[in-house]
Amino acid sequence: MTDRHYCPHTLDEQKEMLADIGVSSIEELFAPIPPELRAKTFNIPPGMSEFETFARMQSIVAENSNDMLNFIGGGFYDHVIPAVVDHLSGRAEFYTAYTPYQPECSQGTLQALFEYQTAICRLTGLDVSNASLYDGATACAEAAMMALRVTGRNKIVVDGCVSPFSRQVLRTYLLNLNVAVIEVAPLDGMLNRAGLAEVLDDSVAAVLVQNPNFFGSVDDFSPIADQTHGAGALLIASVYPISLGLLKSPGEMGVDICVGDGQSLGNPLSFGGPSFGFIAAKKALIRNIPGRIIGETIDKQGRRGYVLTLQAREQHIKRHKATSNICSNQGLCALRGLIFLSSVGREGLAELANLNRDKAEYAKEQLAKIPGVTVLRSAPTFNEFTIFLPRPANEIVTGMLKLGIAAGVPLGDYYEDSANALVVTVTEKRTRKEIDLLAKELEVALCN
Amino acid sequence: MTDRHYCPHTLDEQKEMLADIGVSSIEELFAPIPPELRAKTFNIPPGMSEFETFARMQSIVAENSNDMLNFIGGGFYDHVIPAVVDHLSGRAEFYTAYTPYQPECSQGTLQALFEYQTAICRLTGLDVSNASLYDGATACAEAAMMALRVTGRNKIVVDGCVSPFSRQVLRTYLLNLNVAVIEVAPLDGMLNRAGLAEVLDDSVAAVLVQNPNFFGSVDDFSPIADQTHGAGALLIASVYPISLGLLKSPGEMGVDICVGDGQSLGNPLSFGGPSFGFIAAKKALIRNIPGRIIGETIDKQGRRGYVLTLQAREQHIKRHKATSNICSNQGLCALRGLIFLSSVGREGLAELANLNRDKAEYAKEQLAKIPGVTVLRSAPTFNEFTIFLPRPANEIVTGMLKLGIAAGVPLGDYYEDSANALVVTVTEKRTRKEIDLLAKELEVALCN
Amino acid sequence: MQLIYELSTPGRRGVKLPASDVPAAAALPADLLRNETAALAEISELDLVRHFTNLSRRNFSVDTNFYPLGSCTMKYNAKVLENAAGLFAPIHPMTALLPGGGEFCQGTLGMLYDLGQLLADITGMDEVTTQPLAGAHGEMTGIMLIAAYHRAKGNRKKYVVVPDSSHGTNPASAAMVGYEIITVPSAPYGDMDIELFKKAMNGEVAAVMMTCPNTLGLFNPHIQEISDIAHSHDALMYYDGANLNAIMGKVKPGDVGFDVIHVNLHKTFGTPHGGGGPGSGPVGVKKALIPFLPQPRIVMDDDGLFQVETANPLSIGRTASFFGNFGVMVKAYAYIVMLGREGLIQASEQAVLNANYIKEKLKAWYEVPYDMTCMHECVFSASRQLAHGVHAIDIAKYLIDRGYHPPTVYFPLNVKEAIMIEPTETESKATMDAFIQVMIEAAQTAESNPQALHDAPLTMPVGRLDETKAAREQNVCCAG
Amino acid sequence: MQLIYELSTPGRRGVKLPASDVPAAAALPADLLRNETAALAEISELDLVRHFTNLSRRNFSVDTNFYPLGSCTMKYNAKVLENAAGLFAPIHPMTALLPGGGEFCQGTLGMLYDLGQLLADITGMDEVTTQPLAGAHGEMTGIMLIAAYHRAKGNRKKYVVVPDSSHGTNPASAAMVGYEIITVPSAPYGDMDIELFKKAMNGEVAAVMMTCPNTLGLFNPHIQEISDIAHSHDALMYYDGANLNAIMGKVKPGDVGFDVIHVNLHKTFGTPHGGGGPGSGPVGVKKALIPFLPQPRIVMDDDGLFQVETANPLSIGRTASFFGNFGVMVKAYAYIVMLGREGLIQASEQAVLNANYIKEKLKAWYEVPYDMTCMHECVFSASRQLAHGVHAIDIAKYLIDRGYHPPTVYFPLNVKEAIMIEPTETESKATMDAFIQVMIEAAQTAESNPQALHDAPLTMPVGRLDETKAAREQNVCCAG
Ligand SMILES: Cc1ncc(COP(=O)(O)O)c(C=O)c1O
Ligand SMILES: Cc1ncc(COP(=O)(O)O)c(C=O)c1O
Repeated sequence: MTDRHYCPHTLDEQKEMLADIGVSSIEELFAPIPPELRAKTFNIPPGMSEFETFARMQSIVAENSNDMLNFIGGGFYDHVIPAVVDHLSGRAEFYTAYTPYQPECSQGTLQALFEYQTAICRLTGLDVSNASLYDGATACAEAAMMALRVTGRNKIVVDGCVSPFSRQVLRTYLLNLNVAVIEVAPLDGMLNRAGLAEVLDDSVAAVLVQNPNFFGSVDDFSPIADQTHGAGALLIASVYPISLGLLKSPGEMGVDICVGDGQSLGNPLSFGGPSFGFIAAKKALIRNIPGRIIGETIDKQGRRGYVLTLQAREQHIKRHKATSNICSNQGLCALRGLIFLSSVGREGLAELANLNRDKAEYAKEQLAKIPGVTVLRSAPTFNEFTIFLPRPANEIVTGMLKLGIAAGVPLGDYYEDSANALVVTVTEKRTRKEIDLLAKELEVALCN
Repeated sequence: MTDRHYCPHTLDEQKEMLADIGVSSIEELFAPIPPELRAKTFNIPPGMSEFETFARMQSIVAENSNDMLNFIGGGFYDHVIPAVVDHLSGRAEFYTAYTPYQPECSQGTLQALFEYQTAICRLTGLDVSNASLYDGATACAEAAMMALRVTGRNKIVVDGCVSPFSRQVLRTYLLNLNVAVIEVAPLDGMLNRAGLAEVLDDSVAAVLVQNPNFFGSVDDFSPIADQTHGAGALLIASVYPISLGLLKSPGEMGVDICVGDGQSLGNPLSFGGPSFGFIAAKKALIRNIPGRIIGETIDKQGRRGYVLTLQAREQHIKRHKATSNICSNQGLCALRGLIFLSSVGREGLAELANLNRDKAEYAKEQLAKIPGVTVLRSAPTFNEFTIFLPRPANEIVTGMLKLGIAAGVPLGDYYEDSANALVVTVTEKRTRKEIDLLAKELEVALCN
Repeated sequence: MQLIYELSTPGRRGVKLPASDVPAAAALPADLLRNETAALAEISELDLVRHFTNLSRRNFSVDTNFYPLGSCTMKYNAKVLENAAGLFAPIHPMTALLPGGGEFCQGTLGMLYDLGQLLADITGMDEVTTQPLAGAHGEMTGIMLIAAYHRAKGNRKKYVVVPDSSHGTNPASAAMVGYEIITVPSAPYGDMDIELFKKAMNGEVAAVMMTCPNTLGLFNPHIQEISDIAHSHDALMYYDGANLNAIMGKVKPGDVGFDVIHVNLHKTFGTPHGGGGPGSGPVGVKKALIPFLPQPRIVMDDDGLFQVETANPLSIGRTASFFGNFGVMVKAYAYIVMLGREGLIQASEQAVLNANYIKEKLKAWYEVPYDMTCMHECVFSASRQLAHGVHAIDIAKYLIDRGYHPPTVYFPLNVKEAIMIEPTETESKATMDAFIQVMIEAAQTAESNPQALHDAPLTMPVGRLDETKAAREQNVCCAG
Repeated sequence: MQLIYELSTPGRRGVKLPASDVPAAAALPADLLRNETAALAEISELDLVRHFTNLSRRNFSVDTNFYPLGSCTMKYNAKVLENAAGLFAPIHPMTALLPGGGEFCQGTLGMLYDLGQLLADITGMDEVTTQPLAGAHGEMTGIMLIAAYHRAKGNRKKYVVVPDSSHGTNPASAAMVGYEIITVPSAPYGDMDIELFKKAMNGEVAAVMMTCPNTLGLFNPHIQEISDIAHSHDALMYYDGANLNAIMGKVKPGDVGFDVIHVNLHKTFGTPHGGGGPGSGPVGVKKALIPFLPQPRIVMDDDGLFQVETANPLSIGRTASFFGNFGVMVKAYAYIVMLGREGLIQASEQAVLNANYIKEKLKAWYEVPYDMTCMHECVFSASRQLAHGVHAIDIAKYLIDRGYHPPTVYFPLNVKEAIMIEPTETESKATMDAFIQVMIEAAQTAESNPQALHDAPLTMPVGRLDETKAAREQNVCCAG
């Protein structure tokens, strides 16, 4: 016991405490553990100082390619993050607090999350939001389970254009629940409306779509909402929140439950996490929403305040009858999302969305000029689009990685007969020069 | 006026405000400035977003060699900085406050600076400290001016082993004051005691020494204190605070005023600033100390609190009769110093000092093995020492820079007849491997 | 404080965006566009900063207050861990999933792999997946693995057994995987009644979920027997690792018969809780369950390179988008590396020391329903105070006025008026002594002036809030 | 709150140091060693973090409160600037001073050079040194340059002229350079009386130091005349740039006859003040003074490379250890680059708009000693309130209770009971309107209930403190 910077007691203090407890050693406190159960080995290496630890972490970082030029998305996007986001979410009172169980001394978190819920409602055009879920993919699954509960049905129809990762998570979640998951194969990178019509019947709890979808296509799901509602099912849409600066909102389309991943809202790529999932729904569904919800109320003096509300939905009250098992969510990431949205602001989000689309359209046209490359033009796109190469995309992508360019996500790994298709993502962070470089290097790669 | 993120008013608000003021345009508010005096040009480039700005700054950083292996000191030292220092000094309430003129709403800064003063007193073994000066060099000058005031004399004797930068600043400060600055030329990298005796008479206000000195030599100035006091002068010592984990304190030596640079205490190298200067003195000198001083007191209810005290010394009260012109100091850097010292702690500072010395001694012996290299061994050293090369140090240093090693500070630029001398600094951050690399590359360089 | 939307002014901005260097694209068809922009905040950068800075000041937190919230392990979160996590900000997770992309992510993949190895050693498991995003997510993943295991043997089974002291997530997670729950009451020794347990067991039980030490902070002396019985019915033993902070280096759940475990990195491994999350809930399993682990799974090939396995047909599939809450794992990994063997053992020892100290010092004032040596937390009952009309919640609110975050109250459910105190190992004796004194004053005030406790807190921006009104009005989104 | 030393326990540590990888050196001779270790804090990392975090919460600051402290330009400090400064943390200043070292510091040297160019353009000067470490340090440097200039002409002269409204640093800085001070009273139009000024001038005056707009926030209409008169006596004009925030892009001091200027980067250029500093006070000069600029001086050679000049014999020498408060300059540089031409002009315009708005809104309630269009700040007198026994300080303390940092009070010295309000350009109308309302309430309370103002503040951790006791007891270091 040489260091007392994390565990502060000196030997003297420890002795005093042991005496107060009435034992003579710490070991005695572990007496309840039968000796035969005690650990025989413990092979963790010896500790080190924070300085050596930080150096170790730096050396791990150095084993990655940290300046890859990203034209990849697939659910996580390389967006600007205003400096205020780190500074404010880095306030110790935010990040070293627990879930706000005691509202009087947690109004900071509670009010912020109420503001977050408001931002999500306004962004999605829906009535109610929770205080975050784990990520976009699990949010899809939670939404599906919500629809199963609400409708009492046991079938989920999924547009094949939904991110394969979300679809995989959905399948994993539903695997044990006697629920049928029916996928409608994409048509030209869009929802196959005829395919949907074929499977949509009164056993279907929900239809899950995504906008923009994994191919980058942007759609108006308003007619689908009508069709879905006609079958007594709910329409669930997974959305990319930055696109909502520009695109028709789920609320406007008649979507019942909207979900998505909040990474693009002020959360760094960070090798995939933490980000947050959001879920918003029509008011009538509020009691079926999973996770924490913050509600406004007053104290005895009439002062406004915020509390965790409708807790009877949750596991700590309802246990196995809860709307979800979720307990810890991704609160701090949601706070970052709120700060991001509040910083960029109302007009700013529209500007940002347009900037993304402008860059992507520019890239689309540059890539379209490359001999042998064609662009999937079945639908308008936002900041991702699909191109077809004259050769397998995997091969090209692997080659371009070596040049420091992540040129896109090959579709072949996720869709049959798509070996030559590549989804290219262009955010506002990509400069014209970088886009031109992508075009140039892709052309070169295709010539080899 | 398209952006309203720094200047928040919308055009509507602005109009309203102008109407309330009773003018029709902002231009009217500038009417007091005669038209003929108005700026004819203003050639600042157009602005950009914070993202573009940050990218610009990153590109400036990239134009430096950022991973130079540092064996240089010369007043600034490459020490560890516990992570808490950034986090805590980065609390907005600390760094976006002004000087604590209003004590009731500034107790955070005030108490912290009181704790800082205490740390400096305990470290230096002196009675009183102010709340920081600009840097170590200006602190030397301020201490000298303090001695001039206290003694009413007009001569300052300076050990030539004091940092040339401090001596230059001292000369600059005193240039206009009818004060003689007498330098005692070093003897074997130490204070020439005979030389001092020669010039020390009753016209001398103070003797300024440094420990460890610019050559790296460590001395016990206790006899010099007696000698100086015998002549009715004050002894001023400039010290390297990390060394005080180990070395005899100025207080123990009988020093009257102790100064130094606080960079090594939790402030990054940052191309030379900001750091802070500290000054501590015997109690009797308190009314002559320059700059802010924090004092403890109570409120009407007897609650303990802290205030700026003895303000009658300062420029805002005494104007040209003040003890100094200093107004803004380096408070946040001093706070970093306090956090550093409190984190490393009592035993930790001793350990850190020993670690520095161990590394430097190891390096000394490795370099001593290089054919043609000799070590200045006239005195013990702390974490810097002087070696003599068989060739001009400038040439060798220039060559080694190209290998990414800053091998030391050549003395030739600062002392005559010292072209081959090199001061090598080794802090706790230098690993044995790095030290071995220095030795290896120096040997190679000397073979060429 | 005003809501951020109440501070908004049309046309104002919090940040300037980068200028465009490309031509504007042709407009999208109108039916794809939203009718009007989303009414997000419109506020200057200063007002934004001031708003959130001042909001933050309305929280208690570990960095400002003692926070002995039982079951939550609110230990100090070392600042260097935050810095370390920041280093990884720019790395895109898809890179590792591109063909040939793994080569460019050897650092991150390797760290995840190493973290898995370290956690496997700490828990006594054979392999760990770092994908689950929190404790409850880990539970669900673990139960899915158990279901897959049983299914592979021809019968996924029907029931999951939990003690009545279990955390709500345990039955909820099992239910999410389609299991029915059998709840076994606690015995007078404070843990699941072994006789009732035996009766509850049958061949259709897929798993038994235990927290050990349990939510009363007690180590179950029958744990080996329980797992033997479970295994005799081919039920697997699930370990809720929320309380792992008590036993690092002391017992390995894997040695005691547990087959599956989740750990809460945000409890035991020093990562901050973020006011709700993000957490991270890696799941460790015994060899027999490895084939079912989620995808993508990180494996080391014969050349020592880390590869991403994505197409194992036995796997339960994906449980999350990518590799889990990576940034949280960076912190946990750095925490383990920094503390090392001795540091982790010391953490558990001191956590247990502190909990017992508080228990001893307060037991003259508060009922201890199960008075024995506890592990890292101790559970009181406010039953004596109830005689004066004072509830656990009143004591909690009094503590707020005195600058302490309250302990967990009303959990575990099998203790009436429960007050569950988990000091953690990072608190100093002085802090605990001051807290003990205030707890004693609370007990004294309960006798002398119960109304004072009912009135608390008085020093916060708001007093006790009307939760019924909140639930009734369902005002969960700022109007307008 | 306790002092950190009161939280200490012998043997405790806040951080673990790196392990040694070299042999221990032989001990130093005993006479070189200290007798006992310095009694620094001995406290755990958590207790340290909690201590300073809670200390910070006892401050008002720009990020938490409106902070209209006149003469201090407490504008919002953009967070991106903090991030930018952090990028330069590892660069050692000595590198640039090593033979051949400049090559490895082209980024930092170039940035300092560019910053100088930008500031020269803003101020209308020919060259700028970035070495001075704060405003007062800049003043002293500037006066030293003036002394050197006169000395080179054979007579360093004897006097420096300042108006009575000048900031205390002006006479103090001139005195540090050995000058005697001539103070010229203000005229009824709120600035230095031009007739008295003429009388004060003579051939022994080395410099006239002006703040313009002055500390009353007024632009001196006679400024050109004053500089003409000064120059006619071969006195140089010194511009105290503390109030530059009023006039960026509007007037260039260099165009109006000023020869030397310092600017406060921590006021005008958006760098935070740090609760006392660090600031940065670059000094701009006209061509005739360039030879005297401090060393090291950064120059651009014919190849566009930046070089460090260290051996110019005419130079006044060094005024600081290295290149000034570099980290502060990074922020100021980024600030200028970010705001750009239009942004800087807008900053000045809006700063002036805000000050006039507050002046107009409050002048019915508070005496305005010089009621004319002000620039970036406005000065009231509490003289009307004094009739009720209420002083400026009482109003200040009342504002604290209402959540506002008080304006500067009792400065400038030529206004009785001065209340000097500088809102800055970054505050929103809503914030100012709320502040105005509270100022009006203060004025009303001064009439209705003066005692309430004397009693303020009541909401802070401490009330008004006994300053006499502090000065008498001189308890400036924690005993023991
Ligand atoms: C005993 C126990 N199990 C499970 C959980 C759930 O963990 P999480 O919040 O990470 O989902 C908790 C969290 O409080 C807990 O205390
Ligand atoms: C008018 C004026 N001049 C000079 C100064 C001194 O500047 P600094 O504090 O940076 O030394 C100030 C600072 O308050 C000031 O307001």
